[in-house]
Amino acid sequence: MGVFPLTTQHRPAVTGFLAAILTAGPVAAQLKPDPMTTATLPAPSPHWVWVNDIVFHHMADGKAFLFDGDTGKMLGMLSTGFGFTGLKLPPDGSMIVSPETYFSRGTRGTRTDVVTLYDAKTLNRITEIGIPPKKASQLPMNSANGITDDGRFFLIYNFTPAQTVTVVDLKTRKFVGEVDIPGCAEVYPTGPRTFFSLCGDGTVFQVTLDGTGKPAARSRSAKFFDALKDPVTEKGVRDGNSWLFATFAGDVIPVEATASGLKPGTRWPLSSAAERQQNWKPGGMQHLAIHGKHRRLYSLMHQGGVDTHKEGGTEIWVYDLAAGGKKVQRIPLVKPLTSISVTSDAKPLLFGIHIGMQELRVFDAESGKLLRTVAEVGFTPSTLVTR
Amino acid sequence: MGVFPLTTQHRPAVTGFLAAILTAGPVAAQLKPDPMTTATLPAPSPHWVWVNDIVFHHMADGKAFLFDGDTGKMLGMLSTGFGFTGLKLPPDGSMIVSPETYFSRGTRGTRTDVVTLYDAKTLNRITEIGIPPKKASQLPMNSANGITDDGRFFLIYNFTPAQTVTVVDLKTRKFVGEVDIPGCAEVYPTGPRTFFSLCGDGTVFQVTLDGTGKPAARSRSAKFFDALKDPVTEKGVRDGNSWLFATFAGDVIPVEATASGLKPGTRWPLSSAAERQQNWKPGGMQHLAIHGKHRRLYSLMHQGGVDTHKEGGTEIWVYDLAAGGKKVQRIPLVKPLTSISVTSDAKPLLFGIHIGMQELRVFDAESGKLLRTVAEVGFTPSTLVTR
Amino acid sequence: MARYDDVVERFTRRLAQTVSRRSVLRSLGGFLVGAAAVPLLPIARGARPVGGGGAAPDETSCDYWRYCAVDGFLCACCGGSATACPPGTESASITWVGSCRNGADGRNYIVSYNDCCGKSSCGRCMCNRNEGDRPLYQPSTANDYNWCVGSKVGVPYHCTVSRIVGVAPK
Amino acid sequence: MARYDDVVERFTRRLAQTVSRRSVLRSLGGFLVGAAAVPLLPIARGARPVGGGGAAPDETSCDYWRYCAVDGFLCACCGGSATACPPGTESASITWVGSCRNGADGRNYIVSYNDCCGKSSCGRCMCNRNEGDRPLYQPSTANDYNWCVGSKVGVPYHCTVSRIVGVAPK
Repeated sequence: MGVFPLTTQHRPAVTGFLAAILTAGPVAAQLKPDPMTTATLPAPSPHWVWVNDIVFHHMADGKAFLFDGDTGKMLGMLSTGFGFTGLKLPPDGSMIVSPETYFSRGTRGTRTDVVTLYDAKTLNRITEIGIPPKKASQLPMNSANGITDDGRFFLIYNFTPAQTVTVVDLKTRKFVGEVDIPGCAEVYPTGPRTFFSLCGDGTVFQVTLDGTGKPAARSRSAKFFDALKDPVTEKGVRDGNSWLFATFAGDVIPVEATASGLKPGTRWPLSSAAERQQNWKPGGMQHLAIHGKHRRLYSLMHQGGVDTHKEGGTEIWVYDLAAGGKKVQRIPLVKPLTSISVTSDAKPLLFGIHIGMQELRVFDAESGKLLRTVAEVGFTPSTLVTR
Repeated sequence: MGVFPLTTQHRPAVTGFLAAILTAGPVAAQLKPDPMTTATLPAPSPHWVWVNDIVFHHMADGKAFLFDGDTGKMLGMLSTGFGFTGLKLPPDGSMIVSPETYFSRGTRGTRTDVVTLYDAKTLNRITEIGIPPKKASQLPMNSANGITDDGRFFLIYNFTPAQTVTVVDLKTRKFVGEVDIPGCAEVYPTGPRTFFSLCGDGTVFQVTLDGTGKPAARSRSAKFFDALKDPVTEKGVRDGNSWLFATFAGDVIPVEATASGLKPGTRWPLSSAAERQQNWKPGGMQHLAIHGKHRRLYSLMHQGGVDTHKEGGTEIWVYDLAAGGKKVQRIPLVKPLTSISVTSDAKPLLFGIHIGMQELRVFDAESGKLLRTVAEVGFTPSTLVTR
Repeated sequence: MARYDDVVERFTRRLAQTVSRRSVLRSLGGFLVGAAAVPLLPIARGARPVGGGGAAPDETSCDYWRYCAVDGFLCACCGGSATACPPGTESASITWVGSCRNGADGRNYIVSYNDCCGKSSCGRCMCNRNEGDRPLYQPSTANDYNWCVGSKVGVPYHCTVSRIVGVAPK
Repeated sequence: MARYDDVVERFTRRLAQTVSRRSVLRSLGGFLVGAAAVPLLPIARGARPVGGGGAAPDETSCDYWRYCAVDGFLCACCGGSATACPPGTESASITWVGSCRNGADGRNYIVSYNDCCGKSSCGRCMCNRNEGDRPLYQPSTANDYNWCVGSKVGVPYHCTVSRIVGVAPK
């Protein structure tokens, strides 16, 4: 017993180790040592998809996964903080914009909200921009934030429960300010410097930003839906100057941004009277997808009663927007999906996820054929982001 | 189009709402409104168990769950930060001690290590004690930290990779200092002010603390195991003044703390020569459990080759320590377990978990009968803490 | 009636603590637009069976009648009950509301869904029923918000309780 | 031989950055006690098949020979490869080592398992093989440590690569 001098203690072992090495002797045609390297992303493909995951059971650990739809390979991941509602890809493709919330003690302590910018090639953090800790904590939806068409301003919906929008200048990388959108929610960009929000009174409320990101003009559309009788979901899709929204019952309502303001368009049905008899309805977290050039709208459909607007789709119905919304295809699904997205290239892929299944399904968007199912994708795969 | 004055905007709706209320009219024998309340824990039961969960896929979101073994009911939960290695229950039962690590941005940024004290009745955070950000990030083991028998000092194993032990004074609620345990790992309390660590040279290194928590004496045992040929696992169990360790091959080696220092005792086998022929070995994350008064040792056993020391047990073998380690029972398991723990009362329960299954299994520790299986228990249930 | 004033009053008080007076009016407006919808719901689905009811309801079952618009983990599975937050958590003081039919007395009750906050997700008894749930532009009936925003400890969400606050107007 | 000095040299350099000189000697001691064990391992299990090998090994399979002592998520499933960290992650510069038999050339190689760090867990291709794994008191062969402790970005663990650093002495 007693205290041992420690360096002495281990000297025999050290000698033993070096001795062992020296006895290794010369060897031929053996595998070379591997250098220590870190991968960077290959050239971007239109068939890449980001899967946003709020990780509902572990909300402090939000993640976004990047997959290549052609190979099913995971390309990378971002850690995106508490109650992650989804990232955005600016038009120039140079970076990834992620609104993030953190607490000094994981799930308690001081809250800090930031917009983190990541390099689109290395996935390294470029910088973070501090914003007021007001970001709406909501289930992930792509409308929780947005980027103006000119790529200049990042917009984040706030709910404290006061309803405002945080404006961040992506060029100067500074917080600009907040815009009030009273009685309205979410963010839907409509032009270089304009966006609107959906309001409880059945209207949309549009805000025009000036060159510094301050509100220059506000306008409100006529009432175009009944928030009590047949509300539109927040899960609209962008179609050029228009946004297409679906109602609980299954009507599509376009809202067009024109020079003279927002013009709600003519409703058209996703389902026939007969199909409504059979209770076919749209539903999910991201239940609409679109291919603008091909004039195709995709809708997750299920059979269910009133207020099943969040139920996953058992089929994807495809509509020809050039033919006034004529249904052209029904894609039956082996397992339901809660979110879908379609790439915008000439040979588009359709991606699908279900928040309760850790997998990504990849379809040929034209034939509807299931090309592959990728396993081990996140924990509660929430929403999809494609270019 | 144009800007609407907002308070006006919603006034009709407000009226509508209040009107609706007023039309409700008088009602009889209806359910009363429920007050807003927060539960506190009932009187502690010896059959309570804490399940530590490192949440391996979301390590920033460590959790500890409290269950009542008699009812299978979840009683409460703690959020315990990044790479959680397990909480401790001081002898007086007044509080819960949790070593926690946090990052300013979830999984990046500035690291902060604290010891958080929680009220054992309300599960509210009492306070936190700042410590150096050196806590070993390792798979959860109960030996990752410990409390001296007098309940005064909390000890945390550090690996930076320098090997030290952080000492925290639970009375003054202050960080005291660090003790070097070169070439050694983990923390095994042996008395009011003493603990030892397991060393790579086959010894244990004991440290005696003074009244302020500073090291007063150090000593090292004789070599009692061969770290290369047949190492002991770190997953020992306390038996009064002794700790019992199991070797990879399946021998038990007691280490007794005596007035004259640490005395390694006589080895005895968990498995017979015939059983070793059949490859029976101990294994798991917490593969030993003990009931001191009943002189029973429980060991998770499986059939496997060399280096299967982390494989879950397909059976629990029970030994009579009063009869020199005579095997008295084999408890076959329907599904394997990686961690077990036994309560110390007269009618003990044996708890079992598997890091890959989100369930807690409760057995009668005497008959080995499976009493109940509790579902939805954490994500990667890691280790168990019973009184 | 007092009950209802309480609800409104609590909204107001809580809001007053968190946002500017201008926002209070505005948000209250926002809430009440939503809340105005509540009395209509029973008509829409009063006929539908909503399970549960009876002498000893199973508070850990998603079918329990008062859970008709819940979306989250049931506190009854997390160390709390249908109406009590688990130890060490803080109840949100603003909520979304539902209108649920109690099979036992045939009445429709206004149920306040208070999120319990300050710890990570409980992770047990996930229950998502959307009777009367409306989109985010109707906050007071939107269960897609994390209502822990209305707690002193902020948005870390643990589980949800379902408190009766009154009877739904006929 | 240079390879081995590199390993030792890298240990030393890294340690010098993180801990006091006294600790360096001490910890190095700690490491080398463990490391000394490595050459013995092939004898212990050289005979056992360790899978993989051949012309085009499947880097995403836990059976790949060089993964014989890995414990974690395979970077080949996370945007990296068997030897490259995924984009945006930082490799730990101290590691645990294994000695794995390459079925293709019948040699045993010393493999360095570098954790890739700075993001949350990848969560894919969990692989736990413990050939030669030793308890925490033998750090250089202990895969139960989170070796991101040896990265500039600290312990947030994402996945693990398996780099050949040399041939195991006969």
